[in-house]
Amino acid sequence: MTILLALIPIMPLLGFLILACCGSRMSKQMIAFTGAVSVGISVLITLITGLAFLVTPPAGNVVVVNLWQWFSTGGLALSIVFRLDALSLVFIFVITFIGFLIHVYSIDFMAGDEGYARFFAYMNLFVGSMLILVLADNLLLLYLGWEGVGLCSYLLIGFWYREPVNGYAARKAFIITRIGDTAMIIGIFLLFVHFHTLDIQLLMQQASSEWGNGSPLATWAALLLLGGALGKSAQLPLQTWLPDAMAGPSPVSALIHAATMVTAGVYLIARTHVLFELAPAIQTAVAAIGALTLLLAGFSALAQHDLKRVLAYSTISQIGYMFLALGVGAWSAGIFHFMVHAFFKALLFLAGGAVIFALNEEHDIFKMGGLRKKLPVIFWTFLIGSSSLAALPLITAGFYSKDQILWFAWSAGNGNPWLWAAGLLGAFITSMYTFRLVFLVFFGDMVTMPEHHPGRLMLIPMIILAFFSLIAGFIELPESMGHVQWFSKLLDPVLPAVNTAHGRIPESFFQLVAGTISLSGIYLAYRFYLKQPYLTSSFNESRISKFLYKGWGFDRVYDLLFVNPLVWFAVRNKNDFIDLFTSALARAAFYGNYLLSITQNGRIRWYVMAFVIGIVFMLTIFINL
Amino acid sequence: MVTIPVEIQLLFAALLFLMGLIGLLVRRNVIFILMSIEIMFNSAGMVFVIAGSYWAQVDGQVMFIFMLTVTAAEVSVGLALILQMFHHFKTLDADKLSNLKDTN
Amino acid sequence: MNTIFYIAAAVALISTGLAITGRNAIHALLFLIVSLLAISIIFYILGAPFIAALEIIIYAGAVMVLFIFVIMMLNVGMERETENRWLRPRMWIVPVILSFILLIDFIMMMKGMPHHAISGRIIPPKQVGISLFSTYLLGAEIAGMLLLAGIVGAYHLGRQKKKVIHRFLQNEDDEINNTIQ
Amino acid sequence: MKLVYLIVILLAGGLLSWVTGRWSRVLPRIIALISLTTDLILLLLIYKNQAGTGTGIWMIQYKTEWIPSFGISLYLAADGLSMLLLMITYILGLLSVLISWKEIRDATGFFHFNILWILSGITGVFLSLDLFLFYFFWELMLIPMYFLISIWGHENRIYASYKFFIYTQASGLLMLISIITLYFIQGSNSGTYTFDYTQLLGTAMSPTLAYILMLGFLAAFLVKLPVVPFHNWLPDAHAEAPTAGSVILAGLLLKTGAYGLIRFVLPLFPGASVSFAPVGMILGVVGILYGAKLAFAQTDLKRLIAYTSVSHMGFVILGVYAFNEIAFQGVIVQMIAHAVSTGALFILAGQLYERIHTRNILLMGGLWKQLPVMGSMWLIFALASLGLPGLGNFIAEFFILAGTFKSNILMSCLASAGLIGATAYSLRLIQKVLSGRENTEWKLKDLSVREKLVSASLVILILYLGLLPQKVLDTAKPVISNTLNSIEQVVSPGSGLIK
Repeated sequence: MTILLALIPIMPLLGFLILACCGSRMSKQMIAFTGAVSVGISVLITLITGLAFLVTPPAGNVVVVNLWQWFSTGGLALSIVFRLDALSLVFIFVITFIGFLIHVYSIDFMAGDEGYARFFAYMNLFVGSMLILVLADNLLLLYLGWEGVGLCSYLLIGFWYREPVNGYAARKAFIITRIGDTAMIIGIFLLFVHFHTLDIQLLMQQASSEWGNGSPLATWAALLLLGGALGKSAQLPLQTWLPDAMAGPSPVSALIHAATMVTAGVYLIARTHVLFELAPAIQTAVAAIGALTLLLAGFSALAQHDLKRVLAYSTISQIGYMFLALGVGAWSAGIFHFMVHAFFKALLFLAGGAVIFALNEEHDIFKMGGLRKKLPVIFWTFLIGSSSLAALPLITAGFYSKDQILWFAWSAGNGNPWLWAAGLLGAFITSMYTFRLVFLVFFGDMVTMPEHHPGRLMLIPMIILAFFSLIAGFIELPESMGHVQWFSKLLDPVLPAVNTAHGRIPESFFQLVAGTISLSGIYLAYRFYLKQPYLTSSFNESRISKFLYKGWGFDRVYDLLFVNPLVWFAVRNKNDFIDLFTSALARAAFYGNYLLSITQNGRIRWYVMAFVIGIVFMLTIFINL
Repeated sequence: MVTIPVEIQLLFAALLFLMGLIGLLVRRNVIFILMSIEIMFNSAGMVFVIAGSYWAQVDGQVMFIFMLTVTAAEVSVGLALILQMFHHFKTLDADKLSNLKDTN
Repeated sequence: MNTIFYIAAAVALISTGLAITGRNAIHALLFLIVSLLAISIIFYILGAPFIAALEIIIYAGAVMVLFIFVIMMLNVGMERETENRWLRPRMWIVPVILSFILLIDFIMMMKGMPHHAISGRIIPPKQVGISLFSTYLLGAEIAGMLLLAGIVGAYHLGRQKKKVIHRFLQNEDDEINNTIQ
Repeated sequence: MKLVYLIVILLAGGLLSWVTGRWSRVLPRIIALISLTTDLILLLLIYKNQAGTGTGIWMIQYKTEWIPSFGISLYLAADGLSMLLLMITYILGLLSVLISWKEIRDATGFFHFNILWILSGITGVFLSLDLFLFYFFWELMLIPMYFLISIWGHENRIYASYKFFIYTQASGLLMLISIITLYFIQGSNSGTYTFDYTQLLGTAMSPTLAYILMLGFLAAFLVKLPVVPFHNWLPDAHAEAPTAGSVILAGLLLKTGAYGLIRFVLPLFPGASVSFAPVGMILGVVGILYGAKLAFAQTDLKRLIAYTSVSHMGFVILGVYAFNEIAFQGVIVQMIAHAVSTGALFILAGQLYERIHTRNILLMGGLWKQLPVMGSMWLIFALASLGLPGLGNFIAEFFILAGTFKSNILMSCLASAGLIGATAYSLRLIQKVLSGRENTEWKLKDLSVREKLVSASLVILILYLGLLPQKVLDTAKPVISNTLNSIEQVVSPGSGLIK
């Protein structure tokens, strides 16, 4: 079983190696087969290990497989070790399962693309790196996976490399996440210097025994790790890269920029939750950042025209919910929302990708409409995903996960009504922009006729995901309805349970409020975008819409503050002003040579004059000495 | 008997030398340059003779004779060069002969 | 005797001055000869009759005649305009100032000498000859070799080579020849 | 004696290829390949039987009189550090012969003579334990490199070769002054005048004098490294040199500076080094950030890569002056990893130049379409240069920054910002060269088998360094603890500087 665990990340990496080395000489079928099957085997192994893990929990609820010693020097010994516990189990399940579905989807979606082998190679590399990230036993191996997924994200955003815009978007994504990563690696240095180990479990034990609650070192460590999480998960203030990252193919957006990679920050915080518990200030900051991000991104999503950009802002917003959950100490609620979000957001991206595919690369939602009849499967799956995102009460998984977060935002130890209110407002906006999409794309008049019809390989994954978007919620039901706690029980050995403080108001009241809010958002979207579309156009023209469309102007501020001055300095100083000093020396030597060679004019009388002046000079000096 | 102070005699030699020097610096005609050099040589020799006479020694005069040979050799070579120069460049202007300069 | 010395010195200085400022080479040479004659008188007064004789014979005689020959050969003695063009009054300033400083230096140097008049004892040519061919024998031989080298050098340099024509002129000649042919 | 063979084989091979270059164009190449392979095999043999004639940290040593009246001896010795650097020297040497196969067509004999003589000079530098001998080899590698740049370089080669020569020669002379002063001080202290490194260790002198002498050594090493105010020769020399020259310059010549710091400056002047450490660290950080900034702005491909070297070498000096084991290990891994990654980038730039005859990245773009294999190579080594985990440079930079964090948190944080800069310039490089639209119409052939072989071996090396660096770390460990001990003896043990 332990060896099987190692095979989970190795299989996709193997697929990557095969595709990278011989991809150019393989047929399309072979490429698709290698790409999908390597991940498929991982799914199987994950299911086997997962079942074994659930049925007969191993000692200490962890499975560890030690591959080889990475290095050991200067008081730091690290090995390539994979460690499976309940938290990583949830993640590897989501990664391999959704990854596999998206691979299958891509077989059809990417069929016409010349970079077929390249695409599958990158996707496999991504799945492998992401699995390394979540299975890593020490922070450095985690960082390896962390950077690996960042790289794949970069490569896949810029997959259609012929468009310079895609290249810029990819660069932006990599550099901004790298800023967060740099903070994270400094945090790793801090932990290493104080504990002389990077093994996560040891670190957490030592931190809780050596650092007191709220000690400055713990605060710094948590803050620096949070920096990494913010970059990767596109939270304030490093959120600007994700909307641009939609330049990549839709399956990429589904897998990397919705389901898995962007939630790596959530994973990191959950994984090092001990540190965050030791630093209450930072934990509060996590909650505040989450609340703020979910609002800002939600409002921005309302003003977007590009289907995928709406979904991108929605992703930022939903990860904001997860951060909110983590920040109030509702660890398992955050992870639960991650899992549910992975299903419905991947579904939305795949369905959105299918719409774009059908409309021949049309991204603007205002040029879509009335597709309900023409693309029924896509419509129904999209509707299910949207309902789940909008947290339609009772039937969707999104309702249960989001409701749990809202409840804990109020009732948990770190929670307060403000966070709850922000979450509630966010939920309202969420259902509004989600159904804005649904109404604009699938209802109303037909604007553009669909030209292609998605194949079966694209539809089946969507149907499976739709199924999970509906039923995934039932493994964790609130106290007021059934009180199922399979999910949080599973995570119990890893993540501590929530300590509720403000428990006077019954939970069912909150569920009622949340459900009403969600439905009223849908209704408002219905009034706005289907019944009175003229309101929409006047809203689109307004200045506030432009502001929201630009994502609250973060890009401009960053350009003005950081990018432009640095680029200006770099370009102005391209030839390195230090070189001026050295070339000034050389020029002085040349000038001296020029001066002296003037005197070398070949005239005897001039030489004699120099002679005489020299003699007069010397004689005068010597006599007067 | 002569009772001229030695300073006066040396001053006279120095004046002659300086005149030769001025001539050397000012004239552009090579013949005059050569003549100025002769004047300077002559005044230098004169200092030898004055010194010999001052110490009542013979060596000063011997030195003058040596100097004379040097002058003779110099003048003969120098005049030959002047001939060649005139032949080649059709001028006696010393400043025209500036091909030695650094070609920058 | 003192008067004669001063008169001779004055003559020598004046004629040297005229020689270096003269426009006409022949005239300048003649002034120079006058100067040399005056100097030879001074040598005589200083008690060096042999040197006085040599001064007249070799300097005023041989060397100056050589100069005159050359000037005659080149036929440049009468070019007043070129000399005028070459000699601007401005050009005299710097050399004169330099010489003046040098003169002051000389005077300063002589200040420290013990005050002592010249005896003027005559040193006869015989004594000079004996010294030249005993103490300074090696010097005399080297001087002879120097003269030999001077002769050879002067001959070699002064020889008129047949085919020495400037290369530009040569090309011109060739072209002319070509056109003629 | 085997150590002498290492040098002699290269010198003789160089002469032989010069001579045979008259008759054949291929023969010199083959001779160069054979002599380098022989050296590599010999070195591996020495490494395998390291329990040889050596004492202490030296795996093997050889000493004989050279000029006894001046106390100059032929004293060669190898420890782990020399071994590692020599290995990478011969590997890069082999590769640079291979990559010049098509590029160099004129005077191949003299070309390979120069290459082999530079390599033998580098070998000598890495092996010498006699300061005079060290200086001799230090100059020996300089002159053939000057010829290499000035004869086979690009358009502006004369300017670049002069600049290179004057910089390195002038700084080398400062080191010579220091060497001679040290020689006389030690001689007057002990009565025996000698250039022997082991006897010069621990020479007693006033701290001020030690500081000044150390500056003399530093001048040579910091210019070679190079450290920021003295780096101006590097972009010109790297950009104008032929590919093999750039590879050797970036991969090996720069390492001699770092090697000199570790081998000579720290052990000879431990006290002065400790007081210089803050300055050294600042120089390192400035180098990292400023080099990255300059690299970002360049439009000449080889100049860009050259400036990344400045940035990477900033890490080396930063790590050297952090004075702890992990940082030192990082320095050594960085030396090797940088040799591989930057060497590979220069090789790729050379291969690209052979195809499109320009180094201006503004004229490139969209090359991935025609050159997929080469594009992947560009990608891998650009990623290595930005410090992607799993590749060698990451291990090095992680060690250096972690070690620096122990001794100076601020410097470590500032230097970490260099990682962002590295990302910016590496990605710009990739984007300008590989992606976007074609700015110029070219019909290009992808890598040939020979070129693939070269690239593949470098990829394997960089992956090996990134995933299995333990062997390298173990080899370097004795040297590091030795150097640290010598510093620890000077600094009071309880000062908390060394951990």
